[in-house]
Amino acid sequence: MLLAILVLPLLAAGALWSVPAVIGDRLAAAYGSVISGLVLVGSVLLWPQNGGWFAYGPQDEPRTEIDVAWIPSLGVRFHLGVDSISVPLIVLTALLTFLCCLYSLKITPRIGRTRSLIALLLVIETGVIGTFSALDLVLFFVCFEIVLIPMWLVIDIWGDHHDPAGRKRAANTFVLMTVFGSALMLLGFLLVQRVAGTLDIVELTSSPVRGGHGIPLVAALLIAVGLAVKVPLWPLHIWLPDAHAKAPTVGSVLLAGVLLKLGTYGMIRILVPVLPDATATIAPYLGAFSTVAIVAGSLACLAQTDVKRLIAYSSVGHMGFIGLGISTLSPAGLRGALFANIAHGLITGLLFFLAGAIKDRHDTSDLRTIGRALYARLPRIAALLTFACLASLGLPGLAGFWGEMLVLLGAYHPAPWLPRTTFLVFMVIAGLGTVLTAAYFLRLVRNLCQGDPAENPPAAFAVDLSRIELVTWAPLITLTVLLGVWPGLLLQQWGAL
Amino acid sequence: MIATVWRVAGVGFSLLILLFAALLYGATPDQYAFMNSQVGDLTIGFAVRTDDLTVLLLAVVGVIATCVQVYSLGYLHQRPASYHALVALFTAAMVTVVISDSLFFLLIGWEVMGACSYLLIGHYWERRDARSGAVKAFLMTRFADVGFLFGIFVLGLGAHTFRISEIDPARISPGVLTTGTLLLLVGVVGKSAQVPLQTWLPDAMPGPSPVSALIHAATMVAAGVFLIARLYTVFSASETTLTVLAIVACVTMLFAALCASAAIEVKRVLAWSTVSQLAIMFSALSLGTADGRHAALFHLVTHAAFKGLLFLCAGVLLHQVGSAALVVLRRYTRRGKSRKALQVTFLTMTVGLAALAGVPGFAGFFSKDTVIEAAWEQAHDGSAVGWVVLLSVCLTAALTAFYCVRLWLWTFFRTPALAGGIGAFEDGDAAADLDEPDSSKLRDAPWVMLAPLVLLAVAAIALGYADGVHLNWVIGLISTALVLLGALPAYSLWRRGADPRPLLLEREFGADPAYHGLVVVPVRWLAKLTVAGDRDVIGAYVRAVGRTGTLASQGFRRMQTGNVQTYLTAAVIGVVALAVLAGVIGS
Amino acid sequence: MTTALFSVASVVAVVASVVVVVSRRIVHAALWLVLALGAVAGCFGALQAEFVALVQILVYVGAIVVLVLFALMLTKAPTNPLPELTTRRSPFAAVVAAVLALILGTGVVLAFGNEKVKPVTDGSATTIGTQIFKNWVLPFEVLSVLLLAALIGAIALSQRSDSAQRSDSAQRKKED
Amino acid sequence: MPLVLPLLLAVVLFCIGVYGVLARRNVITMLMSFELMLNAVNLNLVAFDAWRVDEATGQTLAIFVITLAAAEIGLGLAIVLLLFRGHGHVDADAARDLEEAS
Amino acid sequence: MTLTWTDWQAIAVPLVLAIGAVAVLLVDSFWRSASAELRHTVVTLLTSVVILFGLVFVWAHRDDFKPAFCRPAVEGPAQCSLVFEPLTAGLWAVLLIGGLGVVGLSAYRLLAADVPIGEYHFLLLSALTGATVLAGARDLATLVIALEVVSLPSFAMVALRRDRRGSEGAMKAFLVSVLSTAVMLFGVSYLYGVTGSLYLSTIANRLTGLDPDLARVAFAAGLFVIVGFAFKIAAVPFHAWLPDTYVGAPVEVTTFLAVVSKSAGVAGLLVLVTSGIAPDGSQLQTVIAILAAVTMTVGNLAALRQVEAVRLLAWSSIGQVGFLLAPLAVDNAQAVVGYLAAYVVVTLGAFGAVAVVQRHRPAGLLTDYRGMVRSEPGLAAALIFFLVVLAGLPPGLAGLFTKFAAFQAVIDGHLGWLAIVMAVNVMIGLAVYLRWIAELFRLPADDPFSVDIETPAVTMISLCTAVAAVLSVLPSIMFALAT
Repeated sequence: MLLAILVLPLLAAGALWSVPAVIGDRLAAAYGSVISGLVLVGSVLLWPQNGGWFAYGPQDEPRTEIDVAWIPSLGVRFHLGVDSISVPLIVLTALLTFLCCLYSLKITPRIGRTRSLIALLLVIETGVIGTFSALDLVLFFVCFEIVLIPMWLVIDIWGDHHDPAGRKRAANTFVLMTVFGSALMLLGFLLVQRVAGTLDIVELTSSPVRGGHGIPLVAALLIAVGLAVKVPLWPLHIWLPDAHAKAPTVGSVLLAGVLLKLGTYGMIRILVPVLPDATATIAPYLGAFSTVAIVAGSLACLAQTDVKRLIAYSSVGHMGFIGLGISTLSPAGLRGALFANIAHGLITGLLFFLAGAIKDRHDTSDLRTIGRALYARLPRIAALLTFACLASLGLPGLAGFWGEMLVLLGAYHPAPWLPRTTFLVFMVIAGLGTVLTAAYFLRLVRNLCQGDPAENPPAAFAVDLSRIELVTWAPLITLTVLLGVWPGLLLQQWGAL
Repeated sequence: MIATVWRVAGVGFSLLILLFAALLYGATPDQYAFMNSQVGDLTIGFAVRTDDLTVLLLAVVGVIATCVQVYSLGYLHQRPASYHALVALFTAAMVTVVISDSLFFLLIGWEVMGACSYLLIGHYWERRDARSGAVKAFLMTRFADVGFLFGIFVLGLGAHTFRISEIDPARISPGVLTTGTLLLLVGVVGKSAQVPLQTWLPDAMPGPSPVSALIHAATMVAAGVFLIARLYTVFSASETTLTVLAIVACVTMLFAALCASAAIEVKRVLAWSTVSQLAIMFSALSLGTADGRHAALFHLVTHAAFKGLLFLCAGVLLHQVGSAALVVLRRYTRRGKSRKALQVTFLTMTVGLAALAGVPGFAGFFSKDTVIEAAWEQAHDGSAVGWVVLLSVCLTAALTAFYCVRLWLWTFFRTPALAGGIGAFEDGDAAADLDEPDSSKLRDAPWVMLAPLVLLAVAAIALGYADGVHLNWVIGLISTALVLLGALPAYSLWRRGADPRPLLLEREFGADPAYHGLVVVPVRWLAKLTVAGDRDVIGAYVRAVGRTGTLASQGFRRMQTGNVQTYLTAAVIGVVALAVLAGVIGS
Repeated sequence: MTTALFSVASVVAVVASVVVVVSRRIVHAALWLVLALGAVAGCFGALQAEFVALVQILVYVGAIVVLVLFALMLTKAPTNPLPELTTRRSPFAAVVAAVLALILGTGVVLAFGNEKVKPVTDGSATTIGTQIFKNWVLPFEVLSVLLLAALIGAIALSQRSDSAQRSDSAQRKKED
Repeated sequence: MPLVLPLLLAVVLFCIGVYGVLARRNVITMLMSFELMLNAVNLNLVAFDAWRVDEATGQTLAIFVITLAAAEIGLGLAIVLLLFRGHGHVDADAARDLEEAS
Repeated sequence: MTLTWTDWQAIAVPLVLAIGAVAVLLVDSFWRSASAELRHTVVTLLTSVVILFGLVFVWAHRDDFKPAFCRPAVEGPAQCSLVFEPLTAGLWAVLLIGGLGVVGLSAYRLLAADVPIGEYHFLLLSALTGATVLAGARDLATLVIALEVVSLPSFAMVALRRDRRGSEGAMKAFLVSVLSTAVMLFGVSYLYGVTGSLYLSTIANRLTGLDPDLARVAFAAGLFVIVGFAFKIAAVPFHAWLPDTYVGAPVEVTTFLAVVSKSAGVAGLLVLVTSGIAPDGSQLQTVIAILAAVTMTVGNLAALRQVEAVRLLAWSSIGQVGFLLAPLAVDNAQAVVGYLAAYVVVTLGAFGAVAVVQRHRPAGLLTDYRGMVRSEPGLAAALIFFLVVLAGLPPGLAGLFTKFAAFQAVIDGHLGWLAIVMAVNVMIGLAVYLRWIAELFRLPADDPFSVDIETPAVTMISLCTAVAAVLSVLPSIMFALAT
């Protein structure tokens, strides 16, 4: 099943490219929807039958689907498998891709060429699912990189049509920074291999590389920096606002909803279990940078004038929470990070959909140009935006809360070998960060949705929520509420983390 | 259509709450946990419970919510669907807080209330003051809730459970207990708008009046009192927390009462009075005795009735007159016009103000006396807290009487000293009073609005006797004297047409500008700094790398002169350099 | 005796080579090259490598220098002195060469300063022929490929291509 | 005879050759300088051979080098003639058609 | 010494190549009656057959170990001039595949019209002969002469169009090459002086345990020899001739230089290093590492702003050489050969695509490729694939894994700083290729490139794509070449 959902989109993308361009954009989107829908079904079938199966230790094996030698001379294996950490993320990926394809049925970037866009989305899906299911460090690296070129194309071709130079720069910065980071990560992997003699994650997890200094520390640092670029952690986040702001709607959704998770997933999957001692050494610094990210991201949001950039910066803050959760190395913190991963994917995906919808209607994402009083002009979209903002600022009862809460709980009670006082300081600062988060989202709502309708004439052709938008966004809204009121849905999966 | 559905649903939901309260009345206390999940060695999940406190609060919430929903049918014509839905959600959130037995479940209700209050205060989002008031309300309570969340962590981890019924103060180390309760107290202070987080509540007044009634009478602000009552065993186990609570409460009640005395808008007066009255409840709770808790809850219930009533009355004024500012209302007082036109409103508001002021016979009188009595007993036992509470409650009682009478007189009665009356609220515009407003269309509100008023007015009287009258006559006399002490100056000032408002009070002790200068401005600066830093520091590095690459590229291109002998020279130099370099690196 | 002979030859060789690289007349340089190569052949002789010396004279002086002279004529090199026969970088080049010489010379003196050579006669054609055909067959064979390839390459380059001829004639016509 | 004598001569010849290659503009004179360098190599080989007193390996290689030089100069002159045909001169310094456009 | 059967077997491939070269020349010269097309076809076929024979031979004997031209040594193992072993087989396979690819690219209608066909193929086969001998050579004399056999015909080929640009390019390459030969020979002479032998194995034996003064000379000698090779493979700072020559030569010859000539140089250097001329931890390894670092950085940086396709490929091939040198510095033959294999295949493909475009748009600017994804999707897809392999990013897994192997080798060789430099260069390299890829996707201002592509080009490019794709899916093939 796993292999099927990996290969299916890839083959489908190939097929889509090989057919001549005569097939219409609608048909291509429908085709993409069907394929990604199948993948979604498949990924849901991966969902564990009974909870609490997870291999962070030697006691349980992850559900391995495939394990064959790939390049024996380099010690690389083609080893795929899933466990409760990866399955929710895979489902999230499949869901968001499906929704993006569905969205493309009606709403596509102005540049056109939807056929290629759909194909690229499918390739991205393969890469991301591959990363989430890779159990070999090199395979992880490979899948990690698969995503880059398609995403680069998506930003470079379908990006903001007002600013060709800007979107090119954004795409290049994105891809180059990530590649540099992942090259460093690869170095870290190789150091791990030199010490441990294997690249297999399962083996490495059951017999981790001990020692918090010397080569393990260097390896951990390299891996952490590589993943931090992807996360992205302050101060390596500089690629993110541009990339998100310039990307087309579906690109932003996937970028924020899925791609950012690769970094945090890598930390949880590789850094923490494989290099436990070295990770403990760097954890306070990771936590510090994450905390700075939370505050800096929120502060930057407060001064943004572009709605997509604002949401992008908000991702910096949210990913900071996830980083902080990981750095606590505690059960609560790690679970919080995992939960926040999913929640952020749903909520920020929704936010970018909404921002895209607003941008499409006004042909700009600049707050001042869009004007205010969206409540009057686009009441439904504005209401959904408010909802998404509330969810994103971590309102209890919605999905965003539990991740942040568990992260803070983890910071209150970090792993015993970490300096507790430091993490208490992080917790307090992060807590204040949540207030700042609320502040900028309220500012967004205030500047965008509220205001005197008389002074803000409605844009021409501005139609409120269309049917396709409702259909694509409904699952995200539903899941946001569902996970908000029933966090156990996910938390129960991570039995013995 | 949708609006109608939500209207019906709103009213129905409130009635449902009442029904539940009725059903649960007298039932044995019970708890039920659900949807739990294990996180490490902690259990995170939900739980509900029923006990007397739940039933009491459910009843209060149910009644007030029903009144508000019904009242809103007549009051609100703008965007009713979202309004009714949000009020229902608001109520539901309060119900969640009330029935919850899990700290996290409670937190959900607690913060959803914050969000709903934000949305409802910003209901008239066209208005600037509504927008900023809403944001302010949310952010201040959010800030406090961070403390609340940390308090949950401290207490929960200290007690190894997040179930309220399982938290046993005896098993928590004192330090943790104090820290936890103090942090929880931060949340309570924020939610109930106590000093120093008081400024959001008066600014929340641009919201629709029924919402104000809901917030002030039954939901949001009362949640703080409820929470301490719910966790009373825990709070009373920590001496420090109680002392802090007492200090906060005493400062707040005086502070707010003073502010109320200088406010020139009906709703703002009422808002400050709420703060003050809540502080009285907190002061009762801070005594740490069962009597104190009882007194606080009693006051909570009566306060719910008369404060809900007062806000709904203010709503009528707003609805029928168009404004609740004293200067506007003044114009309708000629020949008792407003009294006659708004007869029911006048009467019920009189009842409400009397109850608030603690006029003997009205509910507020009894409940306040219970508080004083509890404080007295405590003070009698030699507790300093008791004395402080006693004194400040007494002082507050007098102040309350003062601003109630002031409000009543200035709203409904024409001052004998006419010119001074004008000058009291509107400087120098003598013609304003002569400009007779068109009061011919002024008539009382429709029955859907009046019925809740009457109901609540009855309650504002009757609830005083619901607890069984066991009045300490001494205290009763003293408090009556205090009421008089407060009422007489107000009357005398009114007679003279003077309304002295010290600048300090009118500016509400300058808390708002101070917060603005201390928090908002620096944060804005920091935000600008961050963006500039991103652009000019971090971004500059990235750009510099790119630029360096380009420059280097151009440089290498420049070196490619096409002259083969340059190449050869470079190569030979390279040989020499390599020899030297390898020697250096190798050794 | 051999030392003296060698010294004389080497002095001649150095002087002649210096003239080769500084002379302003290209043809003179070529002729000085003959002298330098001859002197080196003398050095070989002094080192008892007679076969190498002979081959040196035959191949270099007899063939290569003649080739060079032909090339000079074909490229219409003037026989009068030219002011710009060296580049402007020549002082720099001299410094580079001097530094290189210094480094290498020091290294050589340090390494082989105390060694003596006692030349014995093993440089006869027989010895070398035996060597080549006994031990160095492969390089010898490859060398033959090299010579052939160089030859064919030189011929191929010297031929005029059809299109070049055509364009040349066209150009000439235009000039007329 | 001290070994350094031929070795130093070789060094000097080699460096004179290097100077010639770097400083002379005419390609043919550059080729002449190359010949000087190769002669330096041969001197080294023969000297080391004499010092080592082995089976004339060095001299054999010297013969090879001479042949190699012949092959090189042959092809080189062909290229020079071609250059002359195209450019009208044999100035290494001035053949700069292929420089990178800036 | 007499030639044994083993000797013949070991040199069978070079021998056949040499004979084939002569045969090709004869056929072309003495069959003047046939039309040019026919002669071209026959010559191409003949050349291909010869090379294919070599490939088959290598495949059949891939696991053999055949020392040839040996003589017993005074100490240590026998001294041999040429050894056929798995490493040799791997290198030969790479070289022959490269040669075959160039032949395919030069097939009828692609080669510039004024290049003499017979001589061209003769020179090509001669150079291949030299390259194969070079990869198997185990003594310095053979090594140096074989290297010349690779170089001189290549320069002749550069000038074979006999025009202004070609001659200038050839002149530059030639001058640099001659200087490098002189330098290398100077080094060889010292190596001989210090160790008294020309056989690599003996030299490696005697190099250990020299006294410091001699060791210094030996270091200089080794440095000179390595520098000689560095000239040939255009490692910075000995690279400057390369862009000019690449641009001056016909595209097919440029391909030959980039594929065969360069691989031969790398093979020679690899032979030197694996034979122990630069023992572990010696300063010579540091020299190679420095060369690698400088080469990849300068190559990639300079490629960053190029506007011509060939020049970009030229600079990027310098960058790739840096990556090749990195595992070479730590004596990891497997990584080098694997890298070389992937490099050869995709370079062939990329130059093939460039040849097609250049034929119709002689300027060869990157902007000429604008909009090709739309107008020539097949060619564009192939080109993108090649570039991505060169950049080392998925889907070009062949490039990714060879880079990975290089990283692994460097890390295992404890050269952390070099690994970091390589990581930086992966980024710069990607920036280089992305510029080109972006052009392919950009919507054209005027008419986009669209032609009927010549059949041999289609065949060649499809073959390269197929091979690169196979190598991407099963990268172990590449790494099996040298084990």
